[in-house]
Amino acid sequence: QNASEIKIVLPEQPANLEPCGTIITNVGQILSRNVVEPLTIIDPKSGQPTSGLATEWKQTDPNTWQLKLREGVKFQDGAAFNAEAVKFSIERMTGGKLTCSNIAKFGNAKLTVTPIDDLTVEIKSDTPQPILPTLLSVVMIVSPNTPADKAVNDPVGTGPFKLSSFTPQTVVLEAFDGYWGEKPAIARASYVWRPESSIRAAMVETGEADLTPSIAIQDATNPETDFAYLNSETTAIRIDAGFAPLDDVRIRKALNLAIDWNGLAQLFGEDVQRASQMVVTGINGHDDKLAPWAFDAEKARALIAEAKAAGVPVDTEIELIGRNGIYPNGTEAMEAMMAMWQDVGLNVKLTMLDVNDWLRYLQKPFPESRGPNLLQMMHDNNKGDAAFTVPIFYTSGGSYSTFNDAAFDKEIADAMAATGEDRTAKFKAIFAKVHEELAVDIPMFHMIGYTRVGSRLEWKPDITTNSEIPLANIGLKD
Amino acid sequence: MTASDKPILRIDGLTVDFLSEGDPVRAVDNVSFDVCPGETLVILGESGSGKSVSTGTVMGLIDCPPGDIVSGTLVFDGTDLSRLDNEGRRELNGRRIAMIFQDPLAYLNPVYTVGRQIAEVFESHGAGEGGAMRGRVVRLLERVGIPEAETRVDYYPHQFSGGQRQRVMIAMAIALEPDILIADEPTTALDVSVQAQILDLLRDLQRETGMALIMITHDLEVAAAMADRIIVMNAGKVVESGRAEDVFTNPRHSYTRRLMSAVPHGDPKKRSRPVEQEVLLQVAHLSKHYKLGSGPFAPKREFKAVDDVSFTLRRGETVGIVGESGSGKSSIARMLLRLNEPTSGSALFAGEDIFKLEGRALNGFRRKVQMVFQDPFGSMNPRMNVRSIISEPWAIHRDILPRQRWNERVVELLELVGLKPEHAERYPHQFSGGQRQRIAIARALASEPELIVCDEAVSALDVSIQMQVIELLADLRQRLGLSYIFITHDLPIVRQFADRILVMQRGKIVEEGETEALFVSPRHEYTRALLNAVPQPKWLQRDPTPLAG
Amino acid sequence: MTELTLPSVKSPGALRQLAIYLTRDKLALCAAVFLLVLIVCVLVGPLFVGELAGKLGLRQRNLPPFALEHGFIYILGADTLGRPILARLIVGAQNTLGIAAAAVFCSMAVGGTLGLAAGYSERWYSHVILRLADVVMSFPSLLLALIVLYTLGPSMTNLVIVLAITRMPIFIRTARAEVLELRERMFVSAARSMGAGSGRILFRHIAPLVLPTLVTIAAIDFATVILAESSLSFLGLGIQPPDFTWGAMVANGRGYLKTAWWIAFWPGLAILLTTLSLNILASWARTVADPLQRWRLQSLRKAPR
Amino acid sequence: MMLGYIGRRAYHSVISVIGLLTLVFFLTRLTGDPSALYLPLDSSLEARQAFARLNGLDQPIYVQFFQYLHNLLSLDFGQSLRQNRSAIEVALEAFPATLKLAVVAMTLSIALAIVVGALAAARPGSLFDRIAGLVSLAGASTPDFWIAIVGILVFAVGLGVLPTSGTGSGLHWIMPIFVLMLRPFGLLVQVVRGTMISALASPFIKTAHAKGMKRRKIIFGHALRNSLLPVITVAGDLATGLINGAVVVETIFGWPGIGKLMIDSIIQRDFAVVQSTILVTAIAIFIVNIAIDLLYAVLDPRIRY
Ligand SMILES: Nc1ncnc2c1ncn2[C@@H]1O[C@H](COP(=O)(O)OP(=O)(O)OP(=O)(O)O)[C@@H](O)[C@H]1O
Ligand SMILES: Nc1ncnc2c1ncn2[C@@H]1O[C@H](COP(=O)(O)OP(=O)(O)OP(=O)(O)O)[C@@H](O)[C@H]1O
Ligand SMILES: [Mg+2]
Ligand SMILES: [Mg+2]
Repeated sequence: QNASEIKIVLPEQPANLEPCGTIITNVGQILSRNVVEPLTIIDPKSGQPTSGLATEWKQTDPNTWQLKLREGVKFQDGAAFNAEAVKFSIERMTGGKLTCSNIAKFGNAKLTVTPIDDLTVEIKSDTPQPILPTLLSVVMIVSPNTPADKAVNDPVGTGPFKLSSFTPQTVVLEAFDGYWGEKPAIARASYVWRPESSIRAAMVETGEADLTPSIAIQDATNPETDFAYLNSETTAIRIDAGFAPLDDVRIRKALNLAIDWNGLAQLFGEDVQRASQMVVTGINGHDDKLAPWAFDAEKARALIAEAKAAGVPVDTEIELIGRNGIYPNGTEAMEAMMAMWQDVGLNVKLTMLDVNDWLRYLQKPFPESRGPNLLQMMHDNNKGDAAFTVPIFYTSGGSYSTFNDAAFDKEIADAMAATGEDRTAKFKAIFAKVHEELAVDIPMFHMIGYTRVGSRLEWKPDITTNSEIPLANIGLKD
Repeated sequence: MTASDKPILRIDGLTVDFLSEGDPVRAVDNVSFDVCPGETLVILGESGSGKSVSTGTVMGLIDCPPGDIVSGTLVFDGTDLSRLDNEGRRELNGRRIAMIFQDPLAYLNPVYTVGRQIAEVFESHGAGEGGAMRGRVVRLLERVGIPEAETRVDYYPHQFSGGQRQRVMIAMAIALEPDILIADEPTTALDVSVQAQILDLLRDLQRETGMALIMITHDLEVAAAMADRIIVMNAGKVVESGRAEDVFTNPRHSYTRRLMSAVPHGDPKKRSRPVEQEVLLQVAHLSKHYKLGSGPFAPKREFKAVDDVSFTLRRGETVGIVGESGSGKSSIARMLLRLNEPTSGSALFAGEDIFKLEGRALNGFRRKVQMVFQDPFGSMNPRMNVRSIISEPWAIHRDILPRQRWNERVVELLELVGLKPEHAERYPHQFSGGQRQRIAIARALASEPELIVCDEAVSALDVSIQMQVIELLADLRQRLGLSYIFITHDLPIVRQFADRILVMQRGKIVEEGETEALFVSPRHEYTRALLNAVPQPKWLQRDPTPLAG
Repeated sequence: MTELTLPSVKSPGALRQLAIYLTRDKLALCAAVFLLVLIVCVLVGPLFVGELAGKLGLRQRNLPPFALEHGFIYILGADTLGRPILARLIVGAQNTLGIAAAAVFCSMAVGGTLGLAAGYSERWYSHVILRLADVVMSFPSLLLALIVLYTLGPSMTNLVIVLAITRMPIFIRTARAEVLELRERMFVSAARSMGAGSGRILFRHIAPLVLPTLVTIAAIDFATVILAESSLSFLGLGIQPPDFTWGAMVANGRGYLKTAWWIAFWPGLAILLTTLSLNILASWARTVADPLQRWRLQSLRKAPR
Repeated sequence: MMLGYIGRRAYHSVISVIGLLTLVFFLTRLTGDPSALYLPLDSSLEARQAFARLNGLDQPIYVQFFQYLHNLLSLDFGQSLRQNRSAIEVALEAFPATLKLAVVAMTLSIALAIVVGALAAARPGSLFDRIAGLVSLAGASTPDFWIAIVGILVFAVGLGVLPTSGTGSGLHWIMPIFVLMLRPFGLLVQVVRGTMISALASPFIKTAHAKGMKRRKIIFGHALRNSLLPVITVAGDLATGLINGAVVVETIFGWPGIGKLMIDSIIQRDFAVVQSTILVTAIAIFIVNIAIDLLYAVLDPRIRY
């Protein structure tokens, strides 16, 4: 094996290599910033957008942004990178002729792209977009020669690597000579996939592979090669506040108090962080000072007793809906939590569902037949702003929301329109209110991912690793 | 022929038990005999007296356990057979000692062509390989009188008639011209003329190669025709032995005397006058064509096994069917029982066409007609003991006998056919050939039918038991008006038992007539050949001229 | 076994006779004893350890086996939530054996019967049965499970139905193959000529000869079904936490084979021993049922020499 | 006659496959709307509706079905939602990997099982018999993923003699084949042993001994041939099981086969791919079954169709 060739084992086969689907983990990890590049790149530490293919940007009015594009960039097929190419890529994404996952980040915003000159574009939207530069980090720029009405498996972008082959066994990327930036240390990378974490770990251990993201905690046994990283995922239980007894805030608080959080944390490894809100540190709007609920079974019992005294039907069966395979040890966690809730006297019953069945409970419209229920879920916001979290969870119309409060909706709309410090403060206030007053969910943990990196490589995972593994950042030892 | 005096096989004090949870069954009790090269030793004896078991031990074919050779020495040409290892035994079997089994269908592998099974004898002893053997196999089949041997080598055992299978067995046994041939009732399924041909063949072989022959038979005429010496067995013991002529002319032991006097001689009193004129069965233009093909992809051709046969049977009457082996007798029987569909023709039973019966009517008919199969072993479920086998008709037709009487009746039937009550708990494989045949007869009688089709029903029985069974059948006919279709090769028996006789050859009825008339003045040439083919005692034979046929 | 294969079953000493045969085959005896113990565990075990099996012990997660400081019940170690594996094995036996036995029995009984019919008859339904078997064979069991889950909802009965249906073709086809040959045997003709109906011929004459093969397959299928069940519960059909089966325990432990092998090992061993015992008993029963082989289990008394 | 039979079977099979496809088409639609699965969790209801419209999922189901049938006529089996290409292409691309594995694993396990089973049957109760029984049963009732992972940990990580997974050299075949063989081997050994014991007690075996045939030839020529019917039937069933996907092996060892594809497509509700994979495997399975039925007639001349 050539020294500058590396092999990466992913947990899953990418179903396709459509650059418009890079927010899907296994597509993004291969394509993002390797084959195709976005206009902006989120800085993992600050959560702020930094220059990508766009070098500068300014907001000309609440609905309009102007971007300056990088000079001297060429697509891997020789086409020139310019304002027209940006227009093409964005229109391809928003055109609705192909299924594009990345567009979801934009909600229902309608974008109009106008080239000003060769390297300047203007992006207008129908609603104010205070964080458009952040959003643009999911816009992957593809060659204008890409079919506009068809999803592709042979993406052509501006990145340091170009796709060499894609078979059911492997994806191979090769360095692109005409890359605008620094020449990466790695010349060739092949990706294979094995779902079993222990096998992936073994492959790096035996030297068959050089890197594998997301191995299970029990396989991360070698401190030399195994790196933990906060992976931007937050686990939680959603409380369906529309049904008694869950419509009573005392019961919702009791649910939070009844869990032996330290004990539960053992399932996810010593590095997990107890969560008090649905976004991780570094995301605009995260409130460091918000203290998570602590374990206090006595208090939980007292709250339940109080609610019972007030006529709340606390004995009603509450369905805890879990999803198989949602995250490692997810089922065990549900079993444990169920046991703990039963311990304080709540009648919780666990049902584990397959993804599609579970989705019916996650997203509106919810099934008619549901009763009081708790839903296991996981939220991943690595896009730097609480705007990707708050509306869908807490507005009346939010697609995950079981909560209905017009006043609160207004508060959220305010925060969404705000910018700068004001925006941060408003989101913090919202998280605080959700946590202390409303208690409509049970945030569990900010999860930790483990990556095993072979001894040849110079690389450390960070919060973005779940969505991209830029090969250009990987160095080779000696 | 020159019989040397030094025995090639000597058996001394052989005792064989069959073990089970209870007391062991002694099948062979201190039996000793020997046979010299070129000599023919005939073993006569009661059915179940241990003939097959004692000869089986010579080949090492008794499973031990549950068989148990308690004592005895078997010396073949100087080697002690009981000391031989597998390889030594293998060397002898088939090449120097060969055996013709009593029950040819069960003893042929159903999934290989007969040609291949015969060729294996050669292959096993390095006498030749596969394809080259074909010619030799065909010649062997021709020698034992299989017609169209060239094509028939490629057929499977189930495509042969009973007698043909027996001849295949014989061909297999004589393939390597063994030093000693053990023939366990080799001619029971053969008509007299083929039988004569086979006996000649065996004699020729003896003359040419000095083969010693141990022959087990119930047919006293055959015994007389072949034997140099005779031993008589009864209940596991040798009760008499001596030169053939002496034993025949001057039997000493009471069993032997009984045997000799039981020879049927067309005693007409066993024959019935049909009490009624009512026609029970009317067969018209019955034909059966078998589709033949050696492999699944080979082209098919037709073979006319039964060709336009018509006859009638009146209530209380017995029709005997005799004829060439392979002439379609069993095929007729099977069609009459609706086991094979006829190619064409009709058969009216009590006015109704058998071939059109369905459902209930068919069941009713089957209750009234029973069959004793030519191959009794195969016709019994190996997982059922004799009690279940015999009581099965009552389980099927609930009105025949109330359940509480079943056990009693089973014992009764067993005794009627000369078996013991304790046999009821045994399974078919634990019996001798003749005993199985009697179980089959008992089963046929159990359902109290109106017509019994007996396909070689008494061929494996020794003469005394044969008489007992025939008398039983005759008695039933007399008392209950039973009718019989009696297929046999044993001419004295049909002469004694049948009212009318059909003679078959190549699928056709060539002659039909009242028994006595037919025996006295046969018209068809084939019938005459049959009647003349009765073998002569050996001690009267001047020179063995080929028999007419 | 039917009345015909073991004719003595009706007589009072029949059970004793079977017991005697059992003592003659030491391995079969061990197997029977093991299964008996298992059945006792299933019946009374949950009364004693039912509580413990569900009791969380997050601080003794993945406790290794043979450490006694937490009490005897932890002798086999603890699982990922620190629950004693021994207690869980005992409690899990009930669901495991219940589901597997029901599914295997149903598929054998129904599949066997359909196979007998398909092999014996040449009527249209024989073809229909066979083509249905082909269709079931080609139909992914996972898909079937999902469909049942979505249309009928999860339940034990549905789980058994899904498992039974997916395992059925092997019984149909095997039974049929045997019948194809057996029906050409003479004793079948003989029975027919006596007026025996198809039912009697099939169940009294042919079935006893087909059954041993089916039982052999069923005994091994037991393990297959236990493991298949665990993969179906992943879809949400069938046993759901906090209920569990051995198969689910094995599946839970698969991620820990390197670090905590005992989590998957003990339930795996339990499945193995159960299947092994069933097979040994099946082969013993085969010997008992076959008159030609039964002597192997009899004490043969030789005559004095 | 034989050709006629094949023709009839082919005709019936085509009808069955069409029935199967219809069944699959409608039943898969009962397992829920796929749109939610294809879009990010936080996408809007409108986005999901747009997705449904784009992929024709908003049409009434019978319209979709007629569209499907219509497309079938022009050999268009639909587009994979997940993979952006023709579904049949996806299925056909995955099939050879599975087929190769299945053929090698089945051939080896049949051959090995016949030898081991026959030798065990030759001396029932002997040491060899007992050991062969235990080993084969242990293999058949151990969870395959357990064996696979432990095998990797031992041979690849511990000893370093085999690659962990993947395809390529001959060494890559060893572990997958071994894991795949366990169950077929175990089951077949038991079936061979059982039927051989009965066959060896047949009278024609005595004839073979009387002919002086070699023991080996008697066992493998005469007894085996007479007990092959159930053996090839069970082998056929196991083979179809493998054709339907050696899921565990494909997943763990990274063989891009049809089993994994099928499971993924089912879970992802990629209907066109589900239908296409089922079509491909069903054709293979029907062919296997026809071949086996023909083999019956070749093996046993008494069986005629
Ligand atoms: N496997 C067995 N188990 C128990 N008893 C058996 C077994 N085989 C044979 N016998 C008994 O041994 C005795 C001798 O049988 P054998 O077959 O030698 O008789 P035979 O003289 O050949 O009779 P036949 O003329 O009827 O063929 C018979 O009483 C039979 O019932
Ligand atoms: N299944 C079959 N397939 C082909 N040919 C057959 C089949 N059964 C019988 N035959 C042939 O049909 C002819 C008649 O057979 P059948 O059994 O009726 O003769 P048989 O008169 O009973 O002879 P035997 O006295 O030898 O028993 C024989 O030549 C035989 O080879
Ligand atoms: Mg005999
Ligand atoms: Mg005949």
